[in-house]
Amino acid sequence: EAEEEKDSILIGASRPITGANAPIGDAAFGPIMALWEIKINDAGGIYVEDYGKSLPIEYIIYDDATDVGAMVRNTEKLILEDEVDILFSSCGTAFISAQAPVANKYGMVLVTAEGGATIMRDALYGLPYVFVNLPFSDHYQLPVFADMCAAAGAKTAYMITIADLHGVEYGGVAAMEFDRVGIQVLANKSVPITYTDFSLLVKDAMAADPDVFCVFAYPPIVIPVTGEMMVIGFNPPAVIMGPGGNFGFYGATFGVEAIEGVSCFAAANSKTGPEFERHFSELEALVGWPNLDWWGTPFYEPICQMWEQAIEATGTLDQDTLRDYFATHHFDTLLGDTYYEMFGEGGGLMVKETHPGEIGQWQSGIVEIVGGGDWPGVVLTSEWIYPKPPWPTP
Amino acid sequence: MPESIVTILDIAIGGLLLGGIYALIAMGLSLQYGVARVLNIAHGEFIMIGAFSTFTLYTVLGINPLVCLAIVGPIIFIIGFLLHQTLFTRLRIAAPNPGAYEASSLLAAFGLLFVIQNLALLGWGADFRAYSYLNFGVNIWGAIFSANKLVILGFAVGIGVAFYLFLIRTRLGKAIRSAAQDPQTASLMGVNINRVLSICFGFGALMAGIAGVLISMRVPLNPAMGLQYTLIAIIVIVLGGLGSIPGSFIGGFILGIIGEVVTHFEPSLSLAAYYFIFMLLLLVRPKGIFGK
Amino acid sequence: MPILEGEKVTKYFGGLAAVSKVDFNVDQGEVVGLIGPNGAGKTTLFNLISGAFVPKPGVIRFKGENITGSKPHQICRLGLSRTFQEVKIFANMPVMQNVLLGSLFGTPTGMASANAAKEAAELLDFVGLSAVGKTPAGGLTLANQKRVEVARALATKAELLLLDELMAGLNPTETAEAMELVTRIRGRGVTIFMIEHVMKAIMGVCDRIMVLHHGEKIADGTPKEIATSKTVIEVYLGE
Amino acid sequence: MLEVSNIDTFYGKAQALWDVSLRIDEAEIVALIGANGAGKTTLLNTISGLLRPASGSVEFLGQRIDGLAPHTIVELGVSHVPEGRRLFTDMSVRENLEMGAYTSGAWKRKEETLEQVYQVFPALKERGGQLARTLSGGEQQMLAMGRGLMSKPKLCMFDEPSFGLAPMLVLEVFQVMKSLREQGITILLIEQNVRHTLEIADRGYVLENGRIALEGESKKLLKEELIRKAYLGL
Amino acid sequence: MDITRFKSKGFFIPGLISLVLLILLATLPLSLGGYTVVLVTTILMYAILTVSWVLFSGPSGYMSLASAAFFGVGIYIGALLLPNTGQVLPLLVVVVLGGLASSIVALGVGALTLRLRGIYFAIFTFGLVVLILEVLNWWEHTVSHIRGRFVMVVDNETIFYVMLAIFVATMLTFFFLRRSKFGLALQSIGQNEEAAAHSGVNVTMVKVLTFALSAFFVGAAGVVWATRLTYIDPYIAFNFFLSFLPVLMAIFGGIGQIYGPVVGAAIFAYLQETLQTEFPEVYMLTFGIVLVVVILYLPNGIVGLIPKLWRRISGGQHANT
Ligand SMILES: Nc1ncnc2c1ncn2[C@@H]1O[C@H](COP(=O)(O)OP(=O)(O)OP(=O)(O)O)[C@@H](O)[C@H]1O
Ligand SMILES: Nc1ncnc2c1ncn2[C@@H]1O[C@H](COP(=O)(O)OP(=O)(O)OP(=O)(O)O)[C@@H](O)[C@H]1O
Ligand SMILES: [Mg+2]
Ligand SMILES: [Mg+2]
Repeated sequence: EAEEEKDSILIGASRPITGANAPIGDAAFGPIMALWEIKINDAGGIYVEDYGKSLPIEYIIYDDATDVGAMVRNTEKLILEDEVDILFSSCGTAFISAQAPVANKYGMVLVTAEGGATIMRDALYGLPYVFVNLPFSDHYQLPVFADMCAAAGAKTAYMITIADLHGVEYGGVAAMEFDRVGIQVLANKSVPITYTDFSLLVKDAMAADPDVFCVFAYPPIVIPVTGEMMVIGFNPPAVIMGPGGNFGFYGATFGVEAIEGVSCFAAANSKTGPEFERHFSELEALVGWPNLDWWGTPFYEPICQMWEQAIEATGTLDQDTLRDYFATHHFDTLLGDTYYEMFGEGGGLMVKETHPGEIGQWQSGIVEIVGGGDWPGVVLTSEWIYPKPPWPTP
Repeated sequence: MPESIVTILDIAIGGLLLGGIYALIAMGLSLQYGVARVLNIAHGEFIMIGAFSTFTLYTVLGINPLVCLAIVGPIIFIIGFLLHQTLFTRLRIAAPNPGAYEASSLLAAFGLLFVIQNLALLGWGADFRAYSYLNFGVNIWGAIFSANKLVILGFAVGIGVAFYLFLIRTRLGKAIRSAAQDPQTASLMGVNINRVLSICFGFGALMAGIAGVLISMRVPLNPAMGLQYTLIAIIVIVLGGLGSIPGSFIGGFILGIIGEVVTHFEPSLSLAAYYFIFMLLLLVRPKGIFGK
Repeated sequence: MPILEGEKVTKYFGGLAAVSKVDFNVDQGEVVGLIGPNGAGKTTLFNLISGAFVPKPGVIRFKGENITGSKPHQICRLGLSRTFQEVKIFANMPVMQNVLLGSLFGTPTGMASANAAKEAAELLDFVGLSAVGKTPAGGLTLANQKRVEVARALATKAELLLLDELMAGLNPTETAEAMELVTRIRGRGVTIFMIEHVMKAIMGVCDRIMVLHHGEKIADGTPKEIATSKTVIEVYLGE
Repeated sequence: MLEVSNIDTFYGKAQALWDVSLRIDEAEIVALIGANGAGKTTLLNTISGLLRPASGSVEFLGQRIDGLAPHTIVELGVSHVPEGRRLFTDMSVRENLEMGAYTSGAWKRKEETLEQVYQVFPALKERGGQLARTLSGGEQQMLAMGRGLMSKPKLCMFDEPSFGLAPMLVLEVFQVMKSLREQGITILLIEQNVRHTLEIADRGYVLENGRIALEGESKKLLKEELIRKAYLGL
Repeated sequence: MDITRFKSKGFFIPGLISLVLLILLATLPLSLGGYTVVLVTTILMYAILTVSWVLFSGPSGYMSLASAAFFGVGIYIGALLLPNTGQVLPLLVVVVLGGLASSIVALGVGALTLRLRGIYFAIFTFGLVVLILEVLNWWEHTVSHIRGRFVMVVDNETIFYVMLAIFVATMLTFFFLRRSKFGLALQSIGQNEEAAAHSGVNVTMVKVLTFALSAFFVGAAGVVWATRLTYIDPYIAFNFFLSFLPVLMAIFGGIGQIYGPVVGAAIFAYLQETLQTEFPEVYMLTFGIVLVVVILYLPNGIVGLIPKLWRRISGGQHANT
């Protein structure tokens, strides 16, 4: 009966409106969601065959205050009480890991956004409703980066990693990849999230004199570490900061000239292609400033595009039908031909061939795409500068 | 100079620099809890407000962060003073005994934490805000430290010493100390106890605000950043001995140095080590280093 | 026969010898007074006997048993109970429950609740507080709070009772009442060791008096001997 | 000098003082006598502003002071040496004394007053730098009294100053009272040592269950049957 | 910090009312189903935490901030013994084991912290949460190399009923403890520990045992909670906010009455959930204001209102007659 009166597609999401992850939520999937609502509803909605009409989308967004418990509760409320038609991803690797089994438990399709870790790979076999969008660490950024470093002649690497799932994941995979290409890992220093003083660590790194310096942590760590490096003049040939280096505010903090040559994880920029130029300019118009994020948003816009295409193609909001569509079809998105590698009877992981790029580098005020895989879709927008130029002198 | 000496210098001075900020925020909380009996769990929120205000003043109006000290400090003092006059004084008068006041003021402080954080969120948004200021190296006997940290240390020590002298030497300072020990008797001496406690709370807020101004030169800001500083401040005031302002001051430096030493050996356990050493110390000296 | 004995009992606070090599004994059935200037170490000695502090060095024996190092609750259950100079009552609990606690936990074997309640009621009557059994103990006057402490201590079936300044702050009439209470307690067969600054009281009820000064025992004798002792007059009594 | 008229004071719902009136003239010692819990401390606390009377009035030098905050009342010249000494135990002896002179008028003259107080209590001078809590009981009491005098009060109220003191010190306290009166300070004194108190006081009031039961010249009170029986144990 | 003013007063919940409430609760999944079950499960979890906290901290006056540690231990036991790859032991056995594990931690901490009072005890117990978290985190990423653990997915009804059972056990324990000799001893410790010891109370034993008892229920609830979270890492398991929440909820509800903590937890959880979902932008603001208003105008917590209202109602009736 309610189906007759259906007048919108309900999309639910538990997002970190407050708490430690709020800045990341604001800078990544958040703007994409906002943009999509405007676009779809301006165009009159998505046509759903079952209802014989176009339905506008409507968001129900709950704050989880960056607390996994609250996120789980919100997700269950969205599914059970609000009976949303689409569940959007929560923010953060641990959050996605916890949300995936919950969504799966209720048979809701979940296409994930900010985060993803290799431990999900095994779990995916038992999570048929889950589709992971952001690449895992070994799903090409780190292999690509290791190859780049080796090709440039780097011999040693030093890592600072955050003591959580993300840091452990990236630190571990990077160690394997560096090992593969013959780069010696001098140290992997793990630091707790609440750590604030990096002077000693950076000095220790400088004393080790590595060719490659990696900081696999979040902005609250990435920014002070960068500051310390400038202070003591620690300027190794390659510096990668992620995630954090991929956000526009990283440049704004120090002034873009200062961070020239810092590398980060990045997928695309406006020069990657006309679609990307549209993507970035639309975002700029929305948030009011340029250069929001060069890594995440190109992977998140496709989430919206795929939902739109899947609903239009299947003509339904039925989760099982949609799930099968996601599992078996190719989509045409910002990233071009986009589809999932399926894990047995379980969920899917976006194939690496969709990635236009993996590694970026700050050059003249923006992040240029300087490293990627070896398939046709890859577009590099600039050469990798190795060694990176020195920090500015005060 | 030999490598090892530079490393020791790095650790020692690094610890002092880190300790400076701890000392500053702990002295503030020490005033609020040790004297005014408000375990102000929202202490870090005042730090956050100080930091965000400076960010805005600096990036929008181009006001030098050090000048911001003179602007932000007094404003936050007034906010703290008024908050105490209205909210906490009322609770104090209504409370049947000091213990009940501590419980109710803690709860109210929690309320404040939520309110301030949310206001900051509405005002500044959730994004990371960061700028960099005085971020260049200064060489001290071969060890290099950023200028902004030295400035922070300078202010922390300056404020700490000035405040200590203020407490020891001046009439108001003595009134504060006596109020810390026995507010009722202090009032029998002629101390306007409500005002003095409000001043203490205001001073506490002021120190948090100043710490915020200084911290903003180095770390990215976001509305949820406060709590971690509150927790450190609580550790320090307990470590130093409740109600002992010099204890908080020295305790801050001790914690800073502990932090740096552990970081030198195993950074991932630094936080664990803070707590471990702190808990161990409590077991040996159940009332803190300077507690009586 | 001594019910309580101490040998070379000593306690330092930092560098200060609050109690220094004090030998003492209290015989079964006696009422012994303990006097001395403020800060002489009297309360500290009581704290040592009741197990709040452990003498170092020194040995304390109760009923022939070495209780040095025993916990307060163990000592209490052996039959040694006390009151406090700064009253320590359970302020928010009814007077009755204050006393009940003593009979429930302080007796050697613990007491069944029904018996304990009966016992407590009897003791409240004994100290003259029956009327206020249900009021929170904190609401009583200081003198009555001290009586609650006495009743609570008696409820533990104490054989030896330590009384720390039971009569401070009482006017002469009230003091006389308190002296009468002490005599009645003695009548129950309880040995008493009491600290007091009120000379009239201590001279009136004690069989023997010990004098502490700077942590050391400087005199021990009958009230008469003490009242006329030159040293005691000099350091304590005055004139 | 002080005129307490018909006050009722409550703790929550429990009434502690009933229609109490009391008068003190310049330069006299007035004794306040009563059994434990009679309401003596309550009366002092009401005068000094720690408690507010529910009805009635308190006038000091013609000015109504009931309802004023304690710190304002001290400024007017009423000093209260509270029950149980209440020293600032972690401050030095000298600092405790200085706190006594906290009122704006007294602060300026504190050095001078300090000397006067040291004359009354020479022991305090020797111990100026010592922390208050390391003093002996008697010295602590001297300090509490000295602190009360530091505000240069016109009226000084003492609440059981000899509480818990060894006999020798009790005598000293009474000596001090006498010498203060000689210096012209008006005194309201609560003491359990009733005989001694009435011997040095000019007049006395007897509180019973929160009500004034008797009042009059000390000499007369000493002879009253009620006093002899209830307070002197005769 | 003196919390003993919120002391227990004799209060007799007629067994009937409790029973009716219990039956209502127990049949809830059948009658309402869906999200209500999830919400009530959450409320029960909060209530268990709060009542357990009050069980020890209320009478003893020792403000424990260890709740998150006990809860986390339970969660971890749940994650270890109920992994998504197949449970090692039956759910109920794991629940008991989780409770026991928390109790053992509590015994150790209790024995260690005997000398600490007031805020020192509070901060020590809080430190425990962080210490376990950090050491465990370090262990997981350098020794065990396990970055996170997926937990067996359990259906909502089972989760609800197990949680309900733990809740009932907690309440019964709370109820009978308060009336027991042991409860009296605990209360006397809160009022004056020294006097209690000198009156024959073995204060060490009473404190440590009650602490361990209160930890049991929290740990047991943690196991159940793990199956709701479905994914665990040290940060998720040892969420230190959960150390403060029981304190807030208890004071919010009022500690004077036996139902205070439960009412507090229920209203608190409901309020939090409603505000967080309905007004995500200003939920903290509203929440904070509600907290401040409650503390300003309802010093005895929410349940302090009930006698007040009751008096007004019954007083009104008297006025009429
Ligand atoms: N816990 C403590 N820590 C440090 N010093 C203490 C402690 N308890 C007592 N003292 C000191 O030990 C000495 C003896 O104190 P004690 O309380 O035994 O004296 P007292 O004879 O009972 O005096 P009074 O008659 O005034 O009660 C004093 O100098 C006192 O300051
Ligand atoms: N804070 C309080 N709360 C409730 N009742 C109190 C309080 N203080 C005193 N009372 C009650 O008020 C009455 C008068 O007490 P008050 O202390 O004034 O007596 P007092 O004459 O000074 O006695 P004492 O000789 O013991 O000092 C007593 O019944 C006492 O129990
Ligand atoms: Mg004594
Ligand atoms: Mg009195």
